[in-house]
Amino acid sequence: MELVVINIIDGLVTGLLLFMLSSGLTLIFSMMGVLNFAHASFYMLGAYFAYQISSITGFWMGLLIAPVIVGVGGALVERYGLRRVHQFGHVPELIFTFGLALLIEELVQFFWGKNQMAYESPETLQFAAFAIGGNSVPAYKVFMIFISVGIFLGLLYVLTRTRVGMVIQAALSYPRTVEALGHNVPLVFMGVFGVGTALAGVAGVIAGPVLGTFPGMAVVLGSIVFVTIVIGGLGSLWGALVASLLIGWLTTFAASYNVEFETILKFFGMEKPEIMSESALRDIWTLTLPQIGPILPYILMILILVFRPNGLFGKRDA
Amino acid sequence: MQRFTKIVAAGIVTTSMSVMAGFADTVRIAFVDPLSGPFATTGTNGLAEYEFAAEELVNKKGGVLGGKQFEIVAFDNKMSGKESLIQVQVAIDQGIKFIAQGNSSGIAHAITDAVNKHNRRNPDNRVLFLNYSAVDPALTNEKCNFWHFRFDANADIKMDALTDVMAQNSDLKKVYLIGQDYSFGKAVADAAVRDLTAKRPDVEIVGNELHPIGKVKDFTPYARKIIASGADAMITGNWGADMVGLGKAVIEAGFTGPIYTYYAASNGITRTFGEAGKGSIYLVAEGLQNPPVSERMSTYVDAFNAKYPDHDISQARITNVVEMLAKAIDEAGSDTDVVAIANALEGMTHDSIWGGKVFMRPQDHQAIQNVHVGVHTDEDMRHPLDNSTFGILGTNTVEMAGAESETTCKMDRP
Amino acid sequence: MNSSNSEKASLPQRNEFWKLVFPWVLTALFLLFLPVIFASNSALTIMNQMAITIIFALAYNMLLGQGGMLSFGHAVYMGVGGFMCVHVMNYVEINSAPLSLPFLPIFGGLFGLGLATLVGTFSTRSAGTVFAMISLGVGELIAACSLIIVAFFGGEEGVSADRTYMRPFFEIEFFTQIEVYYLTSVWLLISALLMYLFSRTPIGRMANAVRDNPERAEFLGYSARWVRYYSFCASGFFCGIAGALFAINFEILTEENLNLATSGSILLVTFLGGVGVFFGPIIGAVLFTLLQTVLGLYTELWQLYLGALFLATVMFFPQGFAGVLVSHAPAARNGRLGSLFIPYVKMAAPSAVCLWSVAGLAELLFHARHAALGEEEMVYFGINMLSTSVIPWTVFGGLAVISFGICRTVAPSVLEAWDKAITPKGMAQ
Amino acid sequence: MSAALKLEGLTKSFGKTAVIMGVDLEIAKGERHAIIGPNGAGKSTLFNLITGRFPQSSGAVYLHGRNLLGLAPYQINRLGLSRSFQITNIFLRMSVFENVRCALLWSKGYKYSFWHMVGRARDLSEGAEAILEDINLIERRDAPAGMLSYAEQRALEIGITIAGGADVIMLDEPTAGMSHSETEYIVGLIRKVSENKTLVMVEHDMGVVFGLADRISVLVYGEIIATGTPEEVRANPKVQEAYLGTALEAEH
Repeated sequence: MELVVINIIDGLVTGLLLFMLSSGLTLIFSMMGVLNFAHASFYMLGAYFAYQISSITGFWMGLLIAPVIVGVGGALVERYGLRRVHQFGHVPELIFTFGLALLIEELVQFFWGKNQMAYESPETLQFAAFAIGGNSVPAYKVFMIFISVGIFLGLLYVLTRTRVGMVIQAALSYPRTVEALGHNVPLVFMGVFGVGTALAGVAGVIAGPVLGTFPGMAVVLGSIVFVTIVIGGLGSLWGALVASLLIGWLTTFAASYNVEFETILKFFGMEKPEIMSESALRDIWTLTLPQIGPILPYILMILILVFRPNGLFGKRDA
Repeated sequence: MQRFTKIVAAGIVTTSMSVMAGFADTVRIAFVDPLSGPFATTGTNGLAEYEFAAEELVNKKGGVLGGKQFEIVAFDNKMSGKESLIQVQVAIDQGIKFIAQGNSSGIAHAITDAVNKHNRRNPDNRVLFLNYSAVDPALTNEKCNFWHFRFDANADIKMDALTDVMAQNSDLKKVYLIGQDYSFGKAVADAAVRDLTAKRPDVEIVGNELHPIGKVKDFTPYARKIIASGADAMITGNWGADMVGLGKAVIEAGFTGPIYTYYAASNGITRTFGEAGKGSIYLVAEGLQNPPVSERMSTYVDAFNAKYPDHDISQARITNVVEMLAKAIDEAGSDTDVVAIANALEGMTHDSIWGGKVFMRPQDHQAIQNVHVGVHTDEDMRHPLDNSTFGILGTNTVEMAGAESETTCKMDRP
Repeated sequence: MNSSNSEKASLPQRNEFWKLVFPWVLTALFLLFLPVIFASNSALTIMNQMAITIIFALAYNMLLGQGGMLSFGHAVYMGVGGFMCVHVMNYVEINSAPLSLPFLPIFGGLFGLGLATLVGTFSTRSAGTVFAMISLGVGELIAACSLIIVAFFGGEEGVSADRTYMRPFFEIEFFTQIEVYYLTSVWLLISALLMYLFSRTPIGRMANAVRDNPERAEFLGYSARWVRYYSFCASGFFCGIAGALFAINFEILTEENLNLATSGSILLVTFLGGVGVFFGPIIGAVLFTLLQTVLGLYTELWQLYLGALFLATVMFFPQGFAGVLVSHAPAARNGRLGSLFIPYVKMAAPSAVCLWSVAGLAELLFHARHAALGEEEMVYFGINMLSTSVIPWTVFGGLAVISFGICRTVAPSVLEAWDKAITPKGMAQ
Repeated sequence: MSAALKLEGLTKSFGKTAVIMGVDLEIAKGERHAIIGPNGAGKSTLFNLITGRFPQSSGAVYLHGRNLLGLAPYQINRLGLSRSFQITNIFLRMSVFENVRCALLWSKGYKYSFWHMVGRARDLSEGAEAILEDINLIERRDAPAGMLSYAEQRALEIGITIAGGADVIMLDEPTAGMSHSETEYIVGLIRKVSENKTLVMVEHDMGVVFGLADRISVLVYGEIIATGTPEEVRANPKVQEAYLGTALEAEH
């Protein structure tokens, strides 16, 4: 029972972190129709910038400044890269972001090398907030939850209570109409791209100390962010939230319970082979849930796409 | 036709394939390891160690065969089996006779297989495979061959040494095993179960699991499980980001017992663990630098760190590879007759710079040497790692570990 | 009915026929004599690698270029075909079954086809993002399975076999690289020809139609889904052949043959070469393999350069290298190709200097940051320099700025020459 | 005489909005039938229902007596019904010739063949040439369809529609957005290609409608308020009131 509670908390942290990435990605997609493959790379940049800044001025300045730099960088990429490629169609656009992801990874290695960076959570938060059954929850994780929820509320406020938010909201469902209404769509695009990447940057800043700041951090998270927004439904903010939490809990729980496939197979009345080493299915028999945990989201995504191509909450066809 | 071929080839062949082919006055060793991509850290580190060892231990002492210098030629295998085979082919084409590789047992399997096939198909152009780091026991057991030499202690030997040390800890009640889901991770887990049940039947193995390699973003759920299991020690063969992630998550979740590892040092790992890992991370390896065994060793390490401040001597056995190869070449009196060199290497006993002796066991080409267990700390640190104040301090030593270990190797000799 | 038609039409079509056959004969001769120039084993290995990449890229382009389907997990079809072939080789070795090596690619193709027929049933329902995401998911899934299902995929170390234990083929046992080279070349030629012909069949034409406008195709009697499905299966077949050739060449397959990095790089290769033209992927494959294996020998930064090259291609030449070549066709028709030569040289010289010096700056910076302490010396294009000294920095920086300036001043005249060249003669003012 | 196309109580709603509210219509073989009505009357929706682009909410469509319920557009096409689109819908990146040839493939029995070479099939080349001849685009044979002028694209659209040899042809506003001379060209074309075929068209241009159609249906707010010969429709007071009066006024 204690393990369940602690897993719920851990899954929440993972899910919210994922949401910070997927919310930006889904905003960008709804506005511009671009699946931004480089999104996780901006997350990585956030972590590295924050590391660099924090090594001079401490963690908190990094938290403030790094996302801004990332956001400005993102806006510039939109202005001078993506907008140019946009005229060639969607596939080149997608491929552009794909190439950008590669380039950013290489640039990060160019400047910071290939080692993991010693990016640490702030001293003031390096204590255990509370413990459940011997398992302690670091204060930093509690802080992560607060930050993510705060950002979510802020985003919600901007989207539903401000004029800019209304325009973006409208563009989620009717991108063409918004353009026809005479809004400066290129500027909105640039802004949304900037804000979206800045959100990814924030995620990087606060996740860097926990999940590690290393050149592979974007790749590790990259495709799972896509999976999240596809499951949630492209262009749906609520979908992104639900899917993020779902995946957060799914992977957390899958990793922490050693359910063996042997029990499942036996439940279905299958006989365990006498000599394991000669059975072609030996690997299935010895499989455990944590082993397949990381691929569960992909299985979920394929199932959803086959049976409900619009995702859980999506209105628009992917 | 043949002649025409050669004439044209000489004229037109692009630089890449011919430019480096002409140095006959050096003994060249192809270093085939990742120099780019996510695993490049270990690769570049190993390259620095090779270059330094060749320079300091051979070239400055007059080389081999009365003056031939050692030259390390780097090939980037991008941590890819396919690229490794291509680079090995390029190296062989350039007339290189010695292939050194270490990162990833998977690639070592590919190379040992390829070298074996190459030597069988091209008896007049054979090469040797100097495996300095890949520790899957299979390489010196069922997959062994005459051309492969392993200079690191294999996973079984290391586990044997590690469990010898663990067995002395009477507080030990419950142990958790966790590793990466591939041949090496499985080898570690199997060895741990085997050795622990033999040496300490009273110790309960409360968990034995494998996680996907390089795919786990967050190790917290694993850490929760480990703590919930009530384990008071854990063993892992994880390396790279998987090591850092697991270690940090476990310590952060409140685990206080010892964490026994194979690769939790250098390449940023030591610096990342820092204060948090002090006294709880243990490491099993050959050639620890603390406490120093000799002035010669300390001088060597200091000189290396002065030259390569971003690198550490994380794979001490590289000096043994270089020195033993030099000896074998001198003994064989040739730097091209690899059968003679291999015969010289077989059964060779060598005084390692890291103290103790290294014996190349003829039955399976497995180096037998002292294996140490050390702890991550900043106390008594003569040679810290990662430009931090932390490093590994030896606590126990198993002399000539695994000398009696069994092997299933049936070696075909030329 | 078709054969009688073509017989009747044979006379006027004879010219057409030779126009079609000539390039292939030329290619065959080229492949036949290539080892005369590049005779070393490593050159042969690299050329084999190229041939495999070409087949894979062409097969990939059957989807991307001709069918409009963007796949992020296409490596699995090649990989699974290859894995099966390794198992076939081992089976032949153990049971001494009557099969010789040159026929192995047929098996690879069939296994690739088999997997594609399975996956295609649910992935080809729609193109666009749904297809892309399903391909990503299936790719991840199979790649992950390769580490879990050790019995088939061999885990991280993969599975290996020995090609020389197959039945000898006219006494050839494929001990040497050159034999393997010719085997690979023959299959390259066969596969490329078949894929080219495929693009000329009704289904191949309709793949184009569905790519451009799936809805219209539906109102012409064709189910867009089935058209996609058949293209997908055909692509899987040729990927399987590439996988089999990989198995023959390297005698080992690992997880790396299935993972996303491989899938991603084939996308780069194909796009770099140009998706719009049949031979585009060939250029991409040759270029990419050279960059990867040769550039990798010279600089640690090869991936950085590759990434930059790729991004520049997408931004400035979205049609890829082949697209650039093809865009010269109007100029050639106008007989003005020659008039472009001088402007191109004028442009190429400063651009080359500019790239050279920018790369020099990158190498300097990289050396200064990451080289061993005290090791200040570095070599760039045979020039020794100190990365700590100011001189190389100023020289490279200065050259970069100056050459960039020249590029900018020359650019308008090049554009003008271009416009003139592609305008038909009669219409020139 | 059996009807070529028959609609029975056809309805369609998007959410709560009913767009087509029970349409019954019979179109005889060989008839040229026009559907007219004010903007937003549901003419295009009706077209999309008949051709299977949208599923109907209730009712039925019969093609030569066969119920089309649940059939996909390509299946309906194979039964002999072909349509054009209001917004030009051709293969822009392919050549004009290719466009027409693709439209011929199914009807010439090539199906999903991967063993025929289209370049060597004379029935395809000749068939395509003949259609290009018909639609006056033989000169532009090798031009990419995207480079054609608007009128040429509309002509190509009609060419693609008729190429398959369907006996029921549905044209959605074939002359929309055309100049007077262009309209004449298209009307002539339609007259030529629809000989011995059943033609159903939606059209705004009353000149075209009254010049071409044998019978006319007037669709207003999702219901057919009148069907008959041009004269009958012209004389129908309901039509006068609801639609024609204003439209005719606007025309003159």
